[in-house]
Parts: sequence; structure tokens; C-alpha cells
Amino acid sequence: MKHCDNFLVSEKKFLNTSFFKLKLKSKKALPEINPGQFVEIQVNSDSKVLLRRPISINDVDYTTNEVSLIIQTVGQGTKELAKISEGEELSLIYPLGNGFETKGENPLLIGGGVGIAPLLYLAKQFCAKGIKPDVLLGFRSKEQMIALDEFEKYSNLYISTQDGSIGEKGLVTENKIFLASHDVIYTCGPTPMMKAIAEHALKNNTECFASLENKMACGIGACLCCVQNTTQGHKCTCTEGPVFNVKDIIW
Amino acid sequence: MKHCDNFLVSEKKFLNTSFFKLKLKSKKALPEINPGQFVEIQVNSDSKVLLRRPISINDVDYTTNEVSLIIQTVGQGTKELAKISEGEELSLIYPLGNGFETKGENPLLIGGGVGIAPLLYLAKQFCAKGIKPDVLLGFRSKEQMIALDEFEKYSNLYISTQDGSIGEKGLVTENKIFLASHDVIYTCGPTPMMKAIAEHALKNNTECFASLENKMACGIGACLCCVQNTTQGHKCTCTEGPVFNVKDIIW
Amino acid sequence: MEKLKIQIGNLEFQNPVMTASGTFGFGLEYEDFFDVQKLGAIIVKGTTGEKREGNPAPRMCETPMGMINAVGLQNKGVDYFCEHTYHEIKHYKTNVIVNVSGSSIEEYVKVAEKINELEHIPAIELNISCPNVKKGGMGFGTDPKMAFEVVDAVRKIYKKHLIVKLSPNVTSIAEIAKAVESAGADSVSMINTVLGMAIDAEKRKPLLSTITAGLSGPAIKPIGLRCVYQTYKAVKIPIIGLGGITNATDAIEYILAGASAIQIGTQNFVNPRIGLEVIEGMKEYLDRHNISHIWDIRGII
Amino acid sequence: MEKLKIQIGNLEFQNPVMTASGTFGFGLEYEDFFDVQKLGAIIVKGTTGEKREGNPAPRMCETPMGMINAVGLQNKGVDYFCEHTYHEIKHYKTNVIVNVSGSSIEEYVKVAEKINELEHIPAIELNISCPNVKKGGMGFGTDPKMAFEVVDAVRKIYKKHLIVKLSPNVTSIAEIAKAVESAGADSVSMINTVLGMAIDAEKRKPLLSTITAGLSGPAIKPIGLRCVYQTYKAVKIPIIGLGGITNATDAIEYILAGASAIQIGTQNFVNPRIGLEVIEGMKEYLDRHNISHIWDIRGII
Repeated sequence: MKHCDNFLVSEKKFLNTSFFKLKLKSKKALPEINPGQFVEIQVNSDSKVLLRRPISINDVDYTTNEVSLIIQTVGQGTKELAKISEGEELSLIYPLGNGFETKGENPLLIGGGVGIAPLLYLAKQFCAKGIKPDVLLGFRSKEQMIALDEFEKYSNLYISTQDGSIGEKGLVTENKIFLASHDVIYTCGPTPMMKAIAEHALKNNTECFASLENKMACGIGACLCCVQNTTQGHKCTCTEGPVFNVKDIIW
Repeated sequence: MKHCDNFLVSEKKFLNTSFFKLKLKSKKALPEINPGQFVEIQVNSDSKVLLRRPISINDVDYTTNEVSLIIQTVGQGTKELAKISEGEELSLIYPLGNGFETKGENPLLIGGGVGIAPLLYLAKQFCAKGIKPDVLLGFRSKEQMIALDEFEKYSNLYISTQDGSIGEKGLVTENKIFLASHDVIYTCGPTPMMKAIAEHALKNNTECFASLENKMACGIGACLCCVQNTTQGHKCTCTEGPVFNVKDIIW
Repeated sequence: MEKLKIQIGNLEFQNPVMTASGTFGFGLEYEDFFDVQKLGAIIVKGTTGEKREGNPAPRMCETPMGMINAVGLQNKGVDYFCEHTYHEIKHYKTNVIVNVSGSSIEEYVKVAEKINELEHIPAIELNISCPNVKKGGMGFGTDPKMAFEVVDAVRKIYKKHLIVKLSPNVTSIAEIAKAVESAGADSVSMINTVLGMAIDAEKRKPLLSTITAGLSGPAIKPIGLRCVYQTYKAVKIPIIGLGGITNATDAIEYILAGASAIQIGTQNFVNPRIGLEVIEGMKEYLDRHNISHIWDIRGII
Repeated sequence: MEKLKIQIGNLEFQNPVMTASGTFGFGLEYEDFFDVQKLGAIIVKGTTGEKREGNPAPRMCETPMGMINAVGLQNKGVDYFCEHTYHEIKHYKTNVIVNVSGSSIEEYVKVAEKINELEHIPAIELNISCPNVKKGGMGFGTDPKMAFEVVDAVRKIYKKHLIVKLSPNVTSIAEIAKAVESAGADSVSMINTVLGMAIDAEKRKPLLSTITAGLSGPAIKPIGLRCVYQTYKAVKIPIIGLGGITNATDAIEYILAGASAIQIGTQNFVNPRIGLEVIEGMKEYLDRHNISHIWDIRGII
């Protein structure tokens, strides 16, 4: 069951120069939300930005009925979202998409840039099953990184930066933990990163799931704008994704 | 010389349920501004409201380089302006239009609704010339009125309300001061009010100047959108007005 | 809600609010948000003779107060619709109308014939104005002679209410409307999307795989209103107006311009409950203005 | 600024940024805001054979990210222009181009002949696409034959650079462009405003005295880009692109779509210094992308 409700902005925090975090509080009990699901968030009814923005869910707190989002300011829509104040309201359609399953005994979660957001909630779900997952996060540099206390709590955390300013220097696909053995890989991040991970996984016969991004209008499978080409034809990223088994993806 | 500059919102105050006042501070010395002139104010660059809004100047303080505006929230543009906070900036094109001259020894200034705004600065200019003018302001009711301390300081103030909740009951054209003798009448307000005043003035051979409103795009005489029909043909309200001698106006 | 009840040709509508093809799926996608049977009609996704994969990604981009889409009639084909989807939606207690698309007169006819057999589909909307397919589509809707031919052919075999959806990308939409009226259309709907284009200046690439595609949303409302106004003066058949409707006020504007009913398109993506809100808002407008029926203000501009 | 210097036909421009007719007065109105001589060209207000009062008020309303105007060619006539206004602006050290309008071929010819005599006016923009006059105007611009005739007649007597301004309110703007090219136009500018309409639902009245009128602003940028793109593939003469340009990025998009130069219209009302900002922004774009001349990216989409 999907919902369309107003949420209260209960917390807003800038994480670095381009990332900010919103905690949004529902007025009613949250439905069950899977890791990897997303919300469609309406920017502002006065704005010249027409459509909602799909944002993946970073964390869920059922006790306070809050969802957390990590948003990167990239375009007009997210720039305007960054101007919202605590106490204001935002309209959300949620929860959307299939989300990640928590398969595997020895999983590796790999995030890049703002794609790290859904992996926190996924790591937490693994922990709830008694599995502390390996998490590998990639950033361009230390300045692009955000505070990772939460990730440290729920995972064995590894970092790669392109300039080596923190963690291992290089791409995530060069990190030693990437080269170690895992039974399932979960990834969310820039397409070139996910594509490289997918190739590696396919070669090694490791199951691998990638959360894809796409320009979206409705978020609920009505408009057919956000299709991903797959071995089974065009699939809606919003309803048949955003999480795809990489063996089905035609990049 | 017209200018296009950013002003700082130094004060914002709601005057009643639909009127609010903005004090806007220039970063440089204000040019000479005539009473009855106006500014073209840009709502917000994120907004779907495209054009600037023409707002008449309520007061000018050359010592602090501030102009005051009284704005009524009527449409999308003014509704968004009402959301601005002190400390934010607004882009203004100013000063625009011809404005009022301060002719007459025994003038009467008549305002209705938000049309009272430019009359404060006009009254002050008369006072500077040693003439304390009669000012007659019309409102629908006491609730529609705003605090008038400033007007009381710079004029002999008379009030009409349609329901009689304050001042004389009835239209401004029924107020006793309207029926008294004056050598020049200045008016700004709803068209039916100004039209009735103009007819009275023409009949009594009293000089009368009305400040007209019109949908405007540029505010500087380029687009020819805001024309008023006159005995000399179409005239731009923005550059050949907003103040017209009522004998020229074809209502 | 007697004030909103209308009849177009032989077809009754509990209210004049429909959802536009391609923006509301098959209705099913919106069931979580409101009782879609409260709509005057649901116009389901464009259906063609065979399954189509549609255009490659990217298919969508935003423009100032608008969006451009290049979906290109992705659908599972008329047989799949008749055998599967139809059975999921035939119970709806409102008009379910199928948008019929094609690349040739034969394809339009074939699809219309099959839909004609479906008991619970009381009307089709013949889409002769889709800008996003290479063959046919908008071609039929931009030439009065071709428009006549395709409508004439479908009219011969389609026995129920025949709506023809027209393109604004023409010198005179009223001419096209007259042609389809004379070919036997029961009503026209307008406007389909406006042909537009968007470019990523930084990457120096088009933002859509088809380069040019269909612009919709509030940006085009002035164009839709103008088309309805021009057509209302030219034809006798009813007009269903659409293009940039975001609220009941916009819907009333279309009625004032001459529309007998309206469709909501892009706004379904922004506010999934908009259909219901427009119905309620139109009712409130009529009450407030003491108007006894929505058609009392139709075309009075 | 060699990167921005261009030549269209026999005419040199220090940069490809012009201000659109009817949005920049005679240049004089903007002198307080910047040195208007820095523009590539100033296209002054539409001029007709005789003085015109234009349409009654209301002449303007806003729409989502757009505006509709119904000015209707208010101007003092060509003789007044030649005797008075010309002398106020002839000193400008940039191209001053006169927009020539009319209701008959004879009127276009008469105005063009008189402007031809003015030493400091190196070009005219023949406006066969004004939607706001009852006779002529857009009529000439929506039929290839009529478009050919009027351009052909003007071409015979007008010896300098002849730009023809085209309407987007046609089935194929490329067809019209081909017609005016074959009639001897040196270049085309597009798009003029899109025919639109706006209604006050509460008052149940049109918002403009002419009911339908010309839509401009960011809302129509996708339409303008599409028209330029289609025309670039159809004609050899240069295209001057306009429609919804609000910044240098928009201007670059028009160049990528195939425009050789651009005009800024409605945005002059929002930001009186926009012309200068677009020039600077285009320069910055070329520097940042290491492009040695603006035309290196023309039409590469």
C-alpha cells in the first residue's frame, strides 16, 4: 500500500557542502518500509519545479515514525529542498519501489557518493538478522565524505577515496575488501561504479543487486518514463526497481 | 535615472490579515524619489511567478536609505512576497513612474484600501512644504484598517468605513471632508472610488490627480502592456503614469 | 452531484473529470490513493495492435512548469489488454475508455474492432496525435485528409462512442476537428502534447532519446485553452479539454472556453489524488456561484 | 570577444545576443541599466505604415512561467520613426534593426522602402507572425504561399539584410522557412509568440481584450528549440533563435539546436541587464569548455 501524506521536517542538517539530511516525521504510524525503497518528495508548491523528486530512504525509526533522507543538491529541485526549515511540511508519496532483499550470509554493501544513503538502512536490517555486513563506501576525497558513525555501528566499514585523503586510495573496485570473498553484493552509486562492480560479480558468479537511478515522473508505474533496459525488455525503475539483479541489466 | 539593485529586508510586519509592510534597505544612497512613484519587485527566482510586481512607495527614509512598501496579498506573487524574512534580499527596479506633484495650498488626499500607501509619503512632502494636508481614507470595516499613527502625524485625518465600524459610515465620497472645499485632490484606490471622485472634481472644477493600477510587465515603458486609454490615446501607466490628471482619463 | 452529471453523445458521466491516457496507467496504479471509480472516466494507456517496447531511455525531462516525455506508446498490445488487463478493470463502476493508437489505418481498425467487443469499454479515444512514434501517430492528426480517412475507417467498424484526440501542432486545429467530425467522430479531446525539445547545454546532448517529444504540464495550459476555444466555434460535437490542468479553477477555465468535460494529465504525477480534488473543487465552484449545472457556463467566454 | 563575433549574411555582429522586438523599446528605455551598445543588435519595436493605437486594455496576463500579451503593434508609424526616433538611436555603435509589420503586402513594402533609406539601419526583421492584429500579421506567416509573396515583394525593394520572423503556430515551420528562403530572405528569426489564451474563472471573462494572444517566456522554450532544430535541417540561411531565453545556458541550447544567434525577449522585463549577462555567460561557457568560436557548437545536436 502506497501513501501520499504530509510529513513534518523534524530535523535538517548539512552533512558537507553538498549533502544534507532531512528527518521527516509522519503524523501516523509508518507502514513497513524495506531498505532500498524510496519516496517521491514534492519540492514546494510555489516553485517552478513541477515534478516530485525520488529520494531513497536512508533510515527508518518506527518508534518516532520518522524517515531519514540524505539529499545531494544537484539541480533546481534539490537546491530548493535545501532551503526548507525544521517545522515546515513536505508531501511524500511512499514507500516506493521493490527495495533490497537481505540475502546472503556474508554480504558486501558498496556505496558511492549520495548512493551510500540506502545502505545504512540495509546494513541495519542485516544486523537485525544477526549479520554484521561489510560496507565499502567510496568518495572523491575526504571533503566529499560525511560523518559515518551510524555506518560504523552497523557494519565493518571500509573507505576508498580517489585521492587517498582517507581510507584506501583508488576506486572501490580496487579496495582490498572488494577483492575478498562475499556471497552477495549490494550496490548503489554512480553508474560507472555499479557497472564495474556488476562485471566483477558476474565474472565471479557472485549474486549482485544494484539500485538504479533514473529520471522519474510518477514513481508508481503509471507514466513509463523511468524505464531501464533489461534482458526482459523495458522495466520501470520505480516499480520493478530501483533494485535490479545485475544479470538482468542491459547497461 | 532608474536603478536595478538588491535591497535588504530590514523590517517585515503584518498590518492586518491581508496587508504587510516591508522596509527595504539599499546598500547605496537612495536617489531622489517622488511621492506616487513605485518599484518593480522580483518575487523570488525559484518561483513560478515570472514577472516583477509593481508596488507603490509608502515612505522613504534618506537617512537610513530605506523605502517602505505596503503590500496586500491578493495573488500568487504577493502571497510569496509575504513569505520573505527579514535579512533576505529582494531585487528592485526603482524609482518608476511620474509620481505626484505637490500642487495646491489646501489639498485633499483620498485613499482606499491598499491605495492609501503612497499618500503617506505625499502627505509628508506637503508637510515639508509647510502644508498639513487633509487626508481621507476609506476601508470596508475596522478590521480592514491598519494602524494610522504616521498618517495622524502628517495630516488632518478622516476615516470612512462602509459598515461604520470606525469613522463616518459610508463611502469616502459621502464623508463631510470630501464635500468641503479643496483646491487639489489626489487619490489612489479602487477604480470605482477614483472614478466617483474624478466625476465630482470635474463637476466642481477642482484639479484632481489619480494614481492608476494596471497589469505591468516591464515598468519602464518598453512593453506597452500597461496602457491607460486617455484623451491623447493609449498611455503607459508605468512611465506616463501612474499619476494622471483625471480630465485626461477615459475610464 | 447532479450539477456535474453530463452526457456526451450516448455516454453518461457522473462528472466531467477524466484522467488522461498515459498518465493514470490502468487506474489500478492509483487505487491506493483514492476510489478511482469516483472519476467521470478513466482513459487507460494507449494500446496498439502488437506489443511495443517504446522508445529508449531517456524518456523524460523537466522544463519550466512542464515536462517532456518520449515514452512512445510502450504497451503490451491489444490482445494482452483484452485477455488480461481488461479483466482487472472491467468491474470499475465508471467509464473505462481505451486510448487506441497505431501506425497505419489497418492497425487503428484492428485495435478498435477488438475493443469494440469488450462489454465494459463504452468508448475509445482514437489517438491520432502522438508525437512520439516515428510512423503514423501525429502524422494522421496534422493533415485534415488523413485525419478524415483514419476516423472514417474506424467509424465503419466501431459501434460505440468514438472520441478522437487531436494534436495542437497544426496551423488550425479547428480544421482537423471539422474533418474528424465529418468522418463521424462523436467527440474530440484536445490537446495532446506540444512538440518540444530540451538540451543539456553542459553535455551538449539532447535530453531525450527521440530529440523532439511531447511537452505537457501547466506551461501549455494557455495553448490548450486557445485550441478548445477555437474548436468550440467550429464544430458541433462535444470537446473534452486537457492540457496543464492542475486544479478545479483550471478545469472551470476549460469549460468556459467550450469544453464539455476535461482530462487531467501531468498533474496526476504531482498529486495522485488530484482527480478527486478537481471533482470536489468544481462542485464547490458551482455552489459558490449558484450555477445549477456545469454546462450552464460552457463556452460562455 | 573574438569567440562571439559572428557574421550573418553581409552583417557583422560583435556577439550573437540581440534583444527581441517589442521587449526592449528602442534601446533608450534600457540605457539606465547598461551600455546597450554592447549587444549584438537591438531590434526595435514593430513599426507599421501608419500610427497605430494597438489593442484596448487589458493587454497582458501571466501564465505558469509565461506571459500573454495583446499589445497589437501600438506604434507611432514609420514616418515618425524616420523623423524622430531614428535620430535618437542612430548613433548606437551596434546594429539597430527595425521590426517591420503590416496588414497588407503594400504596407510591408512601404515601410521597408522607407527604412531602406536610413543609413544606420543595416537590416529589417519582417514580422509576418504577429498574432495580435486582426488583418495580416500572423496570416502571412502561416501559409507558405502568402509568406513567399510578402517576402518576395519586400525583397524586390529592400537592399540590405532581410530577416523574416516566423510563427510557431503552424504545422511545419520548416515549410514556411523554406518558402521565405526561396523568396530571398537573408535569415529567419523564430519563434514569435505562441497563440494562447487565459481566462479569469471567478469573473468568467477572458483576461485579454483580444481573447487569444501571444504566449512568451520560459514556458515556450521547448517549442522554440524544437522549431529551430527542425528548421536548421531544412534551410541554408542562418536562424536567429528566440523563445524563453532567461540566461546564457538557454542561449547555448539555441545555438546547439542550430541557431546562429539569439534574441532575448520576455526576460528583459524581469532582469533589465539580462542582455549583458547572457553575453558574459556565453563567453564564460566557451572559455570553460575550450571552444574557440560559438559557431563551433552550432547545430551539433
